[in-house]
Amino acid sequence: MIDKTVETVAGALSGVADGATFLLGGFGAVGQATHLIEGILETGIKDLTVVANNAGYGQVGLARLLKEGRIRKLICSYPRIVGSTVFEELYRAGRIELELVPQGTLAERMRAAGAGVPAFYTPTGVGTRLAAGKEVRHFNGRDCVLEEALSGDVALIEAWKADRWGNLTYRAAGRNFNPVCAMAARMTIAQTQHLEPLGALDPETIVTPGIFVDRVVHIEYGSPRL
Amino acid sequence: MIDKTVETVAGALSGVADGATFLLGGFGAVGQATHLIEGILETGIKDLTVVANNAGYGQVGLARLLKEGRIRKLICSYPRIVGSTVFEELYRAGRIELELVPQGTLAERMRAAGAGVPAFYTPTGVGTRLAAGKEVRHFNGRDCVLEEALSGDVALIEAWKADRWGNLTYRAAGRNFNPVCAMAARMTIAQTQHLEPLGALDPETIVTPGIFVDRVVHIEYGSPRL
Amino acid sequence: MDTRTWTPLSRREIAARIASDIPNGWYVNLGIGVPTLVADEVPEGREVVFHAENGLLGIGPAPADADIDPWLINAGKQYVTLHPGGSYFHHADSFAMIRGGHLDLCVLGAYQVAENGDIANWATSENDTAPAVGGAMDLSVGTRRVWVAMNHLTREGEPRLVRDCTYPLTAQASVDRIYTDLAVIDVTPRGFVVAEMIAGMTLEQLQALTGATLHMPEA
Amino acid sequence: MDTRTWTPLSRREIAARIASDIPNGWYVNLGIGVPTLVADEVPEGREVVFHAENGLLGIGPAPADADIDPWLINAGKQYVTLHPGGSYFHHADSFAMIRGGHLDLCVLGAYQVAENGDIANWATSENDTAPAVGGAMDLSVGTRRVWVAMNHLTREGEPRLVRDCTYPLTAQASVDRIYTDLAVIDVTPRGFVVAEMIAGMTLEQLQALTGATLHMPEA
Repeated sequence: MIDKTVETVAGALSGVADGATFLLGGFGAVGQATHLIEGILETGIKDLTVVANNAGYGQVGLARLLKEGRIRKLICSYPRIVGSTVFEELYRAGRIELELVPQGTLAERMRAAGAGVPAFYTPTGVGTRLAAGKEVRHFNGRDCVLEEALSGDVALIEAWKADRWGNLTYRAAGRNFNPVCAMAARMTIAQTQHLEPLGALDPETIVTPGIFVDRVVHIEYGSPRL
Repeated sequence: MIDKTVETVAGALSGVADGATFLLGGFGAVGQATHLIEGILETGIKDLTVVANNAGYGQVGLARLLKEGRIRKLICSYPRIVGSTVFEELYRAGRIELELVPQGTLAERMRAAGAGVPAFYTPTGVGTRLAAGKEVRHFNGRDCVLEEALSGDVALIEAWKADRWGNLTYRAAGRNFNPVCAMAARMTIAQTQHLEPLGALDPETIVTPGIFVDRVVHIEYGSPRL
Repeated sequence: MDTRTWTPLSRREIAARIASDIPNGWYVNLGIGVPTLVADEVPEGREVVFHAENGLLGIGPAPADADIDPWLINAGKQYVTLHPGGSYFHHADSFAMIRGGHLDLCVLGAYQVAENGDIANWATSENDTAPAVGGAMDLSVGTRRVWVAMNHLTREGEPRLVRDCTYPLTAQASVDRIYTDLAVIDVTPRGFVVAEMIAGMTLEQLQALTGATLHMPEA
Repeated sequence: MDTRTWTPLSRREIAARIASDIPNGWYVNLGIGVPTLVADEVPEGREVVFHAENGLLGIGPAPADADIDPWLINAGKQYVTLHPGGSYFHHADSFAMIRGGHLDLCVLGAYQVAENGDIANWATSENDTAPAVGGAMDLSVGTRRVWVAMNHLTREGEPRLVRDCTYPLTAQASVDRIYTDLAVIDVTPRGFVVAEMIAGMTLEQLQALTGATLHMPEA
């Protein structure tokens, strides 16, 4: 029998290690696996690389990890935190590395990693400082830059419903980067608002099939705060 | 008001032209838009390039187009027809061009076209005759070939449910190439078993959002035959 | 004493001017600021489908406080509603729509637009501390048309329509049309072409407020 | 009179031998022919999730005639059922699973396997009329493990385990293990290593039926 559920956040995070690359779902406060992200604090691991669209929100989750100095490098499209200046302070002090990536390129690089595509060309960023040093090539009358796949050791994602096979659905804008991160990590861990019996999720409406998910922890995490 | 529905197959196909590239959804008999494909016969157009996983099935749809000599080139992963030898005869006689593409590369090339990615690298096919003449490049210790996006003038797809905005769902294995073709064509035409009022399709379960669909024709096409 | 013979458009008037040019049935992404206001100004009887980078199509009006769904936000992180016929999808699919040319239009704010269509709208210097780009670069290269909504001048009175952008570029040669508080200007192979000026404005006056040559439409 | 001291495994016995090596929880794609039979031989108590290229995970047993869903076929175009917990997805996502290394295993038939793991399983000559490849190349390079199920010899008595494939390649150096009617053979950096032979078979006899050197496991 396949049972990917684990009882606790600590159990869900067992085995994570210093220096790991984490892919975090979420867009602003919505769809961010805050309980799992805060669980990283308890593990004590450090020197982390974090891939996330934003640098967190408020004083929770990623913002706390930043504040506690656990993160060596952030790969991000919009490193702003509503209600916190912790990232700016670290960045100005030279205490964190930033790789700024256009939002669509960030999503596509993770999707490529998940799809076994090591690199692709995109018109996004051509002629801008974010493409500095990147290979440029002409396709159909248009310059494009070469972008490489972006994979992670661990993805931390938030689902709305899940089952013991790790099948997931999301809620509204909570979907965002979560299905993409799930594909791109060697280990994908989901916190889910609802845990359903196997077969309760309609096979037509499963967004992330369980093949992309390794561990599921049931947390009634409530509503996102904006 | 947006209303993408058209009353007839002829109306759905209006404007298609000689020399066009058609992307056909379907895998075997399931999910193939047979009524639309047969509608091409009535339009009289010829010199077509067709992208499809199979060369049709039985004596209908693509098999009929082949038989009537309308197709100049087939881009395909598995050009076999159960119950027909028409493709083999044309191919042996040198009367049709074949570009054989691995199934995953075929899907990914169309997805790339739909996603604005002009080209990507893949390990599939390296060292085989299907990669002959293609650029090979090393990523992470592995040789990969460069594959270009594959777009079409018209996609003909089959949906299970649709609404007037062109939102689509599919049924079971009828999904297959249909959502991918929908993304990759300049004009996407869907035949749908059921037409629903706007808002009747759950936004969480729409597989192809209407942005990828131009015309919808309601045809109670029944069940696929194997 | 203000000797100006014109009254600049308000933010809402710019938004309404833009909305009047959006035909029924277009798929449109709106940036933050004035562009966001465009959604409320769509003329009666037209259906325009609004897209957000974070995986929404068919965005409806802002909800009343009592009707807020905390999971339903747009890319500007504002609460929104979903129109019947709307749909949800993930970020890779959302940017496939953008980069793949499926959106008819994006309306963006900008710091500067150059006469060849270059746009600068994400960073104000090469040394920005903690720069943030979001989806601006993808939108600028990907959608079928790029319209810019901005004031004609900076707060300091400098022209935002320029020969060459001095701020870091978002994308090269991508803007099709500019809606300012003073004019509507097309970006063409000839450069900036004045499509429309507000009442009381002359070409000479507008030229004096613009950092590159303004052309009149060919007859 | 047949002087052979062994009885080759039947197709079903090969399938059962393979199934016995698949642990609980693996995601597995099965090719047509003998590999398809593996699904019916999974030992009691193990959950194995079967994948089909045409967008299914969690394939269950074949349906009774009365229970056929005409929309529910596998990649071999046979009617199937879906296990509770199964899901549907489109072809690009399906091959993302394959090429992205998310499947633990594929089991394929083959014409030839070389001692370096090269596999030939899609065309029997360089000049095949109307060649067809399907998903074989994607599966061979993409899944974490590739196991081949085939008879040890061709109908004409030629070895299928060879030094170099003479048929057109499906993929280079991708096979991990071969299950034949006579033996189980690992493909290792040393070449072919015999993991198991059927009762009554000696290494000398097996070597005589094999086109490349057979090694014994290191102690």
